[in-house]
Amino acid sequence: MNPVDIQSALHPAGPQAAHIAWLWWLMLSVCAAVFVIVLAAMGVAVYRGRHHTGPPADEAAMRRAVSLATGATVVILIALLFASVWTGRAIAALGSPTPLDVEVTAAQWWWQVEYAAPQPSNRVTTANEIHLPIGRVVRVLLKSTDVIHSFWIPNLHGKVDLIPGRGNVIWLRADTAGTYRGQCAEFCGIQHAHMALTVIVEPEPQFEAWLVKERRAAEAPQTPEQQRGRDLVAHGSCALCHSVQGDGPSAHLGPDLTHFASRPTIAAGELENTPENLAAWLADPQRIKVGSRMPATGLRGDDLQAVVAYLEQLK
Amino acid sequence: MRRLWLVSVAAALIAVSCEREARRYRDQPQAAVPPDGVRLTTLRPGGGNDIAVSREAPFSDNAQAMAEGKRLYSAFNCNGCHAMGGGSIGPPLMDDQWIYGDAPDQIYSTIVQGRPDGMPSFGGKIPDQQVWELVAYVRSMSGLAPFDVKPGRNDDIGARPSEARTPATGPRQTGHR
Amino acid sequence: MTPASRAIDVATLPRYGFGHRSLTWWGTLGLLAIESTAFGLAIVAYLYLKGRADEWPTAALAPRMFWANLTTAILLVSAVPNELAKRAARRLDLGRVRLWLVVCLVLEIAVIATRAMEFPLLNVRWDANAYGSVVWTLLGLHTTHLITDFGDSGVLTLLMMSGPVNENRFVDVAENSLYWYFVIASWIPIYAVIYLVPRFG
Amino acid sequence: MRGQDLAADPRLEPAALAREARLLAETWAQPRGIVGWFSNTDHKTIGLRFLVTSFVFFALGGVLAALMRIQLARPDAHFLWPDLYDQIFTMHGTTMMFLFAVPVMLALGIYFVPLMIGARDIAFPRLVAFGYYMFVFGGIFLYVMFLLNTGPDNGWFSYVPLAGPAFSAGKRGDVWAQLITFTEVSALVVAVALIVTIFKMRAPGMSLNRVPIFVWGMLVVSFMILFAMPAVMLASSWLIMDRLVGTHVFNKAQGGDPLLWQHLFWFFAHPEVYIIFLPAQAMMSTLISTFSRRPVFGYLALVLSLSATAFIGFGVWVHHMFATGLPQLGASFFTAASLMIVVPTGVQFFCWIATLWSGRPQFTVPMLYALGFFAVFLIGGLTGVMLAAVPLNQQVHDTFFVVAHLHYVLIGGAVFPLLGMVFYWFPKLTGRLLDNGIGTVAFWTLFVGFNLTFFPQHILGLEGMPRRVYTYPAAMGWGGLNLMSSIGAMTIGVSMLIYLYNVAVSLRRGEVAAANPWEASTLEWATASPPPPFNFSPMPTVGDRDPLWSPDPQPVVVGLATDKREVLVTQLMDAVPELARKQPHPTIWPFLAAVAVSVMFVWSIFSPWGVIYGSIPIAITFIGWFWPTDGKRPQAFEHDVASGHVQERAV
Repeated sequence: MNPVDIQSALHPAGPQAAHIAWLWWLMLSVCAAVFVIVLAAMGVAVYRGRHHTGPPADEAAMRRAVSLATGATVVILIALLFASVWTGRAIAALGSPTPLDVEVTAAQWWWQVEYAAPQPSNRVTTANEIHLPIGRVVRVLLKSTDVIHSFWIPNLHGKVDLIPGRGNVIWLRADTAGTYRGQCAEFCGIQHAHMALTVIVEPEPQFEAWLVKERRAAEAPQTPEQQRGRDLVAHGSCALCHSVQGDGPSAHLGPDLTHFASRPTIAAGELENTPENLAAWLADPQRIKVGSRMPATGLRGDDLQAVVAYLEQLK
Repeated sequence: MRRLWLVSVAAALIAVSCEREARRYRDQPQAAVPPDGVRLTTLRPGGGNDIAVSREAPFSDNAQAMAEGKRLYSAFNCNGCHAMGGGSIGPPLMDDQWIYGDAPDQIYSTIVQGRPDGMPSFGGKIPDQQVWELVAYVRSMSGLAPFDVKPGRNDDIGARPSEARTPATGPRQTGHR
Repeated sequence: MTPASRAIDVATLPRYGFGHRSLTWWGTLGLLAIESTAFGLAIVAYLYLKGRADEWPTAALAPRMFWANLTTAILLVSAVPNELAKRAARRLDLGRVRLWLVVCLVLEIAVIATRAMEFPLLNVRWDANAYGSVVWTLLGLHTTHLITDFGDSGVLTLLMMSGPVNENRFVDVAENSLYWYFVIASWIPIYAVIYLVPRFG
Repeated sequence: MRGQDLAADPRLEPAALAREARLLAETWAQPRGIVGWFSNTDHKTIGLRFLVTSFVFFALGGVLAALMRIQLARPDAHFLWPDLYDQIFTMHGTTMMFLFAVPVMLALGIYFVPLMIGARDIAFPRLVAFGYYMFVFGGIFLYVMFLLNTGPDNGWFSYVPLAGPAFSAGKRGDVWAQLITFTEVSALVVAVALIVTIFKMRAPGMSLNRVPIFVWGMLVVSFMILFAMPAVMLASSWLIMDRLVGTHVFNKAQGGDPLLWQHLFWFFAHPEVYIIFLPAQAMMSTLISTFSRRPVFGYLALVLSLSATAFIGFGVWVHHMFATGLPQLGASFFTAASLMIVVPTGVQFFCWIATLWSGRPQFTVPMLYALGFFAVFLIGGLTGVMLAAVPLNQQVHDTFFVVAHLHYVLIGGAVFPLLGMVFYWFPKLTGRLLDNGIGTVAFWTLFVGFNLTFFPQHILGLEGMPRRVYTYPAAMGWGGLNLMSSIGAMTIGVSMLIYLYNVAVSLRRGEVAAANPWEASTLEWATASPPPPFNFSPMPTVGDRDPLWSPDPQPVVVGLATDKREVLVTQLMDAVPELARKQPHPTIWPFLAAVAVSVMFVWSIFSPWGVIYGSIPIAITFIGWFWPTDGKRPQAFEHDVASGHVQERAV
């Protein structure tokens, strides 16, 4: 898909975005028509005024014309109102007794995504990526731990705010497989520009497979270097904020790292997830994403390499 | 003469408020203590400031860092022992009693090296910048920070008036009680 | 516009006037419109927060009413000398104006005193929770009006004693009384919100 | 309106009139010197200062915008770092809304309303001067703090909790909140002065149905200010209290609510848009009528439209909050209300077209701006219709689509007519005409640059670019349109420089203007350009809506004192003379009072005690302000009352 279109309201990948796009094209055509007509009227009026000779215009006739135009305006507005309300209903109509429940929690400046499950052990927690099965209705619970953010995946639906102290809900359905991009749409502080969310829409089987993989504990380190990395993560400064299911640390201030390596991006969409980028990020996060909550770890040389090696095998 | 006076006032104003408002995300004081040095210190009787001696605190007048320190104070569960500063298992931090000194570097060492009877050593755990942010915040709890820099109330169940509204305490004795 | 051929002579018009004839009267109305809006919005905010709260008053006893009732009583009584001062002013009766202004001042001092006693009886601190904050705001807003009008009347009284005096001073007295009426009137809904809503609302 | 004959009244002899003018010039003269400069209370002087000052802030806001456009011209740019970018976009919005758009409209009101209604002065000149100084001090305060790296950085809307104590360290949030208080105090006092002036000081015969449309616009807007601005003052005071003394109004954990802020803010901020836009609409009616050489078509309809817009404007604030997850039904109501606003606006468009149709349109520079308004504002209005629809709003809300929309509305809807009106009134303000050629060039550069800047932003918004981002990844493919937009922004800058050059040149070498260079119809053109300190001598009276176009001569007013500053007070409805009032003389107290209030405001963001101690100098200055200098000793006065001659008459 053309990069421009992975975050576009005009390239719907789900029913709601499609309804809204339809409303957009309707309104655009109506408004364009109105624009042309009014400007034409103005042009004609000026021309007529400048070149007209003979008796002055008939005020009564003009009064009739103005009332007529006003009437037309009202009619058009009522039509558009109905179109808008109808679209609203169509969007709200999407629902399901057995939706897939996803809980999205926004924090400055990243997204935590949790997939609900009957037994707690099966809950899946990831960050800055959201996987959606094609054609399945999803109910997304929206929460915020600090300030107001806004959850927006243009290709799927409009935006809904995540407001501290108030839970919001948004219903989604993705119909076209592909990778899309969501982004925080409410100004939320210094790194508002770098708070993106990768949306992966895939067929049900792939999605289920992904869930199963995500439920597993973290991959055990293989090489001695990865071993060392594991120890550094488990006993170094990482452990104060991050968690790695299994034998790793379990703090929840920052993103869960259990399956870090399988994620497309680092730092909420700012960097592609490659070993080089990861090394750069760990070495000096504040150079890459100034103001982010990730502090300078002080990791250098071999330590840095070891941590990168460990994290990059957490498939 | 009068112009000179004006200029100096302006300069002072600029200095003060610029420092208060600066967003120092990239200050990275070099790690104060080697990791192994840390583990030793917990075994030693308290008081030793010999490792991180006489370094000025990077954030003592910086509102942003102090607020960040406040966030970390509860994020790292300092209030588990020190409560909201009132103290429970650990000593209170709001009062003007400082067992191991109230100088920034002394508090820094206390956090990094740990102290006998329960204060763990966070050296190598908490990155240096965050330690200094904690230092700045801890000092603000007992009024050891400029009134216009101290953090305001949290967006949570505020257990007590915010640091900004606790008056500066009088001359405080440092060292052993 | 062609050169003027006729004239309207205004030399014989009066040089001052009360009520809707006076510019400052209209100015005062504008001020009252602004302040009524502020009071109204503060009350709406109070009810909005109340609507969202599970417990109201939140974590506090309803305010005790003794001093508030006294305040209300004195405010209502003060309407009498206020009205008399206004009428005396319209008659340009300097003696009476002085008398009733002084009476008003005394009552205003009394109200400010009882108001001071009210705050502790709110049973909540402004920094306890949103309920405390909004209640203190409402009472504080009205108290500000008490104090400003007290200063206003005080200066006016002084002027009537020392001079310089002319007709417009009496217009000022009349408009000051209008403002005090607003202080009284605005107190009724605020009293109801602060003291009655937590009990019966 | 009856009056006695010229013959019967020697005061209308040319010689007598000349003498009267001479005496009035002495009586109404303003004090000189530095102290005199700060004591000046002439509504024309204050209005002019207001105008110039707000244009200075317009320039500053423009520079900030240019900086942002440089940063956004390329993806992943590092021209500004985010902390500074946030301060800049906040400063830009705050400056344009609070230090330019509203003050500039009020400035023109202060200067021209008394002239257009044939009054000698504004109702409360000292109050207006006070309002001006509050506005200046507020602006200076904001920019000094910005230079001290304490510029607000939470957006011009300062949403909590981001702007609250927990997430906005330091004093930046307080600076924003207190600037609001400064500017609102200023706007409120000016609004009161304008309302009273329009109600009670109109020339004899100017009944409400003869009031010029622009004056109607200022009246409606002043009322909107009265009822809209208290909301934001309350909200910003609560924000400061939350930050400084630990109240919990917006703290969700203690029963407060972040959305309460949004309700209070938008209850003010949506009407704010109309406070800026309605005077511009009134300007349109004035320009189109003047340059179509006929009375504006549908006077009553236009006045009713202005008022209707004002009323509905208070019922649509929630359409800024559609994304906060409101119940469907409530949202639909606000959609309907927002669409309803289109009707009165449409009516005005149709009346203007009718005026052009039946008039003799002339392509003067002001007329160009008026016609430009048609094209540009129409787009803004139509995208406004789109934004009123909840589903579409949820897609484009807080994207560059909205940035485009609001600039089409505010620049197209307000700045275009404003620049036209300044061009139109320049001779009255300065006594010299602006240059037509340069003016035409300036207009077309602005027209092209403006559309080049903001049209692409519609597309950017639909392609998913959010607002208030300091940069964007190259991979998103937004670079091209952003670059185009930045180039356009520079073009706008150039057009502004050309306009400024025109002003600079014309001030010195411009064609000297007669009293009524455009042959316009309203009273401000009945007096000299620039007007004398007493505005009119003799005072005019009015027989219909376009007095200067009316064939039959109107009587004039005689009998106002020439030895003191007397103005005529007339009845509210049909402007029958009621009494003559002595206006207060110039004084420095309003300036001192503004200083005292400013000290208190600034002090109180650092310590609540600032409110207490800061009030003392305020009280002193206000007593000094209102302490009368005219009158007798009480005994003497009582003696007069006893002996029955109390009413001092004009000599």
